[in-house]
Amino acid sequence: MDDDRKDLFERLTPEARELAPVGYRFLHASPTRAATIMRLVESKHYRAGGYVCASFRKPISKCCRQDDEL
Amino acid sequence: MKKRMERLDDELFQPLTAAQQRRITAGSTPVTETPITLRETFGEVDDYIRDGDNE
Amino acid sequence: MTSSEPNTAGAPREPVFALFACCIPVKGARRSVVCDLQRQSFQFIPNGLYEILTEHAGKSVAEIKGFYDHEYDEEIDEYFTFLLHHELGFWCGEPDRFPALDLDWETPERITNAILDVDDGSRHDYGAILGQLDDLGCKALEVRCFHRCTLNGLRAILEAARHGRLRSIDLLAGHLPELTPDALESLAREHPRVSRIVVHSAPEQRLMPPLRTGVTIEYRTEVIDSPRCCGQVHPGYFVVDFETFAEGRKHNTCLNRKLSVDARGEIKNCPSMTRSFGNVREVSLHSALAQRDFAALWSINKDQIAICKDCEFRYVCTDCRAYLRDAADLYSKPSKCTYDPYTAEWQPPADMPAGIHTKGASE
Amino acid sequence: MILILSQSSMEPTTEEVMDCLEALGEPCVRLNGEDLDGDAALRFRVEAGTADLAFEVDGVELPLAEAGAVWFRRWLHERRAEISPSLLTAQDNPKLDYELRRHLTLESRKLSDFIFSRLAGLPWLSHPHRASLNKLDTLNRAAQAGFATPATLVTTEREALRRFCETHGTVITKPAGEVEMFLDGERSHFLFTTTLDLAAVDALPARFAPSLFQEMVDKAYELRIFYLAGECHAMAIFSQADPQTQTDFRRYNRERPNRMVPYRLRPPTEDRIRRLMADLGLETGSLDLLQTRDGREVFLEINPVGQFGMVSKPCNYGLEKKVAQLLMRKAADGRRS
Repeated sequence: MDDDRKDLFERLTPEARELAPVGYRFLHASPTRAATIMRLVESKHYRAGGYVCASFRKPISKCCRQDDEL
Repeated sequence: MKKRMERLDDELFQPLTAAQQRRITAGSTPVTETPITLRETFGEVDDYIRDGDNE
Repeated sequence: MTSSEPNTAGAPREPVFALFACCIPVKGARRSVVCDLQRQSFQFIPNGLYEILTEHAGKSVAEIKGFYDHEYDEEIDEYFTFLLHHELGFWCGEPDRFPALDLDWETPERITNAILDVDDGSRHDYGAILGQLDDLGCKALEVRCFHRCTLNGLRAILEAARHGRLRSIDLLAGHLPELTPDALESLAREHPRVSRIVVHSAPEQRLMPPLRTGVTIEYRTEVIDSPRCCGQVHPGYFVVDFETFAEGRKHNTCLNRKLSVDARGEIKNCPSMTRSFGNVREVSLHSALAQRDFAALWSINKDQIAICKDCEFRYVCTDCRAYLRDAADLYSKPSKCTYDPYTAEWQPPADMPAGIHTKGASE
Repeated sequence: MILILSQSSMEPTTEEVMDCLEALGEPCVRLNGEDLDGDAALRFRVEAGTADLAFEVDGVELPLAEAGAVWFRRWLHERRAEISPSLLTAQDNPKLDYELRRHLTLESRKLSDFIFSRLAGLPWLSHPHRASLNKLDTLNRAAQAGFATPATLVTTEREALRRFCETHGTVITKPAGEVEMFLDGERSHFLFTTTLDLAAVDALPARFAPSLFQEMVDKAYELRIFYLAGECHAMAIFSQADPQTQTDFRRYNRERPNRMVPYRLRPPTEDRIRRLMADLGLETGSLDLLQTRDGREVFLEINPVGQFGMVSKPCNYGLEKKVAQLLMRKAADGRRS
């Protein structure tokens, strides 16, 4: 088993290991922080404390020239 | 009329250059994992819902 | 396995190649593309492969080779290897289980995106304008400051968006020394709605690495001091995603559900156009939107536009109806596009001095 | 008027349904679990035979009484007291600390249940008390409804597991309940579906805590079906090509995401789904099936509070609008009856 996966199970006490189903021996570890943090704002209209922001799917205006010319 | 079949290694079918492709738009960083899929897959079953038992 | 009766009636047929529904071929005059809407990319393919994927869809490789009297067996094998390598399709035993993607596009917002122009003469009531955009369901705004804009100037605009419905604000602002990367980064952190900041007329070109939230800050040397700079058409502005592709089938990919307020407060389809539907100080956005021909240009799709209708990029390119090759013909190609779909070549960019103003199409 | 029970953060689907309701001309009011936690001023009164419920936000009372139908989309993260840092200043007594937290959890559930009971007379879409299914019971009912289901074993005995493997070959183990994500500072541990071959079985101790095992079904692709009031909206997920997502598509491959495309179910499969959902008393939910290489559909599980954004967007099914329309029909039927 690569070290990532036996990590949490190894840290269980002997009693806990008896209580833990077999799946606990094969936990898959990965970084907690997602690649991109979500941008959350408040929106009174939606009564949302964590309204998810995201860039618009297409350009709204197109004022920049192509890069390789500059 | 049957179409003549060109070879894929022809210059015509090579991808655009990186500079050309560099997207200046919002779509520049393709969002392969939208907040919806991330949140919905893992937030699928919150505790209240999972407990369900109303002893 | 407690199995029920076998699901496939009779032995599964010999698998045939099927494109994934999100991978859609688009034919151009000289070459075609396969648009991968899920992975937001496209691949060039010969028109011969386009023919195979459309007219011979659902046939086995042997049948296809036979149709071409085995003149192109090698090319055909090369094609399918290419398609599988890019995961654009799969060997499918039951093609009728996999319908095409429904490209009917719908969205509840009456306005999906807006442009607000600002120059040193503007006297906008940001609260009023953004409040009305909220009522129309607008979720994406681009604010273009053609003048050299201070941090406080930007902050005043962003404050008006607090608590609202906007999900994305793109800022374009003229360079001032105070607009340092750190200052703009903290502005973006203070207002998470900000998706992108572009500083024009900067002393040097500089693209900052995206923040952890994906927000990008960029400095560009080019001067963007009026709406006349808009209308650029090049691969940097291509968008390969389901919504834009589907919207592009029956709508104009730039103007559809767009509302603009120019630097003087005139309500327009786009600030580069001369037709005004009233000034925002006297007329509400709702009443401007309600005027019969406000949405007239919304339905001009690429298949109706000369030359664009033969271009393989037509569903990934966002259109421009303000600057046209023939200003008198509403259906002529965008003037700032340098691509020729008949030879598949990009002409060297004719340097359009920003001064030349082609009359707005709908004058 | 539609009442939406939701959470205040990271709910694009809730907001899109609200947009659809607005576009269709139906007012709605959103009540979040966090309104029990201070986002609103709360006043429940039970006096002289009448009980009334009031939530006030910025001095304005939420018009709950006008609601004609309720959509149970989400509620609150009930164990938030349990996962917050210690409640005691001196962290000297973890057991006492846990008792306090557990009580806070149960208190907030009781108040939530009171709110739900006050809304019992209205038509609901999804319901908190039917929002958690038992995986094993559902497997059994699915087989009765005519589905092929994977052989499943829950045991504490390695020998029983070995015999099970000898008949079914490689097996998988997965939680009896839900996929769990354990936050561990910079790392998270996921209890995904995991495969076990005979060697892995032999490496287990002779006895272990009750664990769930299933035969591993050789799949061509997975089917995720969002069921809504009799209609099935199916999507195929090609997770097979990618070793990372082979056993569980939730183990996302960010560079080349699995292919997700619309799928047309065979009529007999749709009938089975309708029978099963009726048997479970569910008007909506997400079903996970597998399509085997030799063309058979195998039932895996159902999630009663089905996520539909994941199916709606890639397939362009417009499920947000369909949910809004269903809620409006329920409110209209409610007014007539």
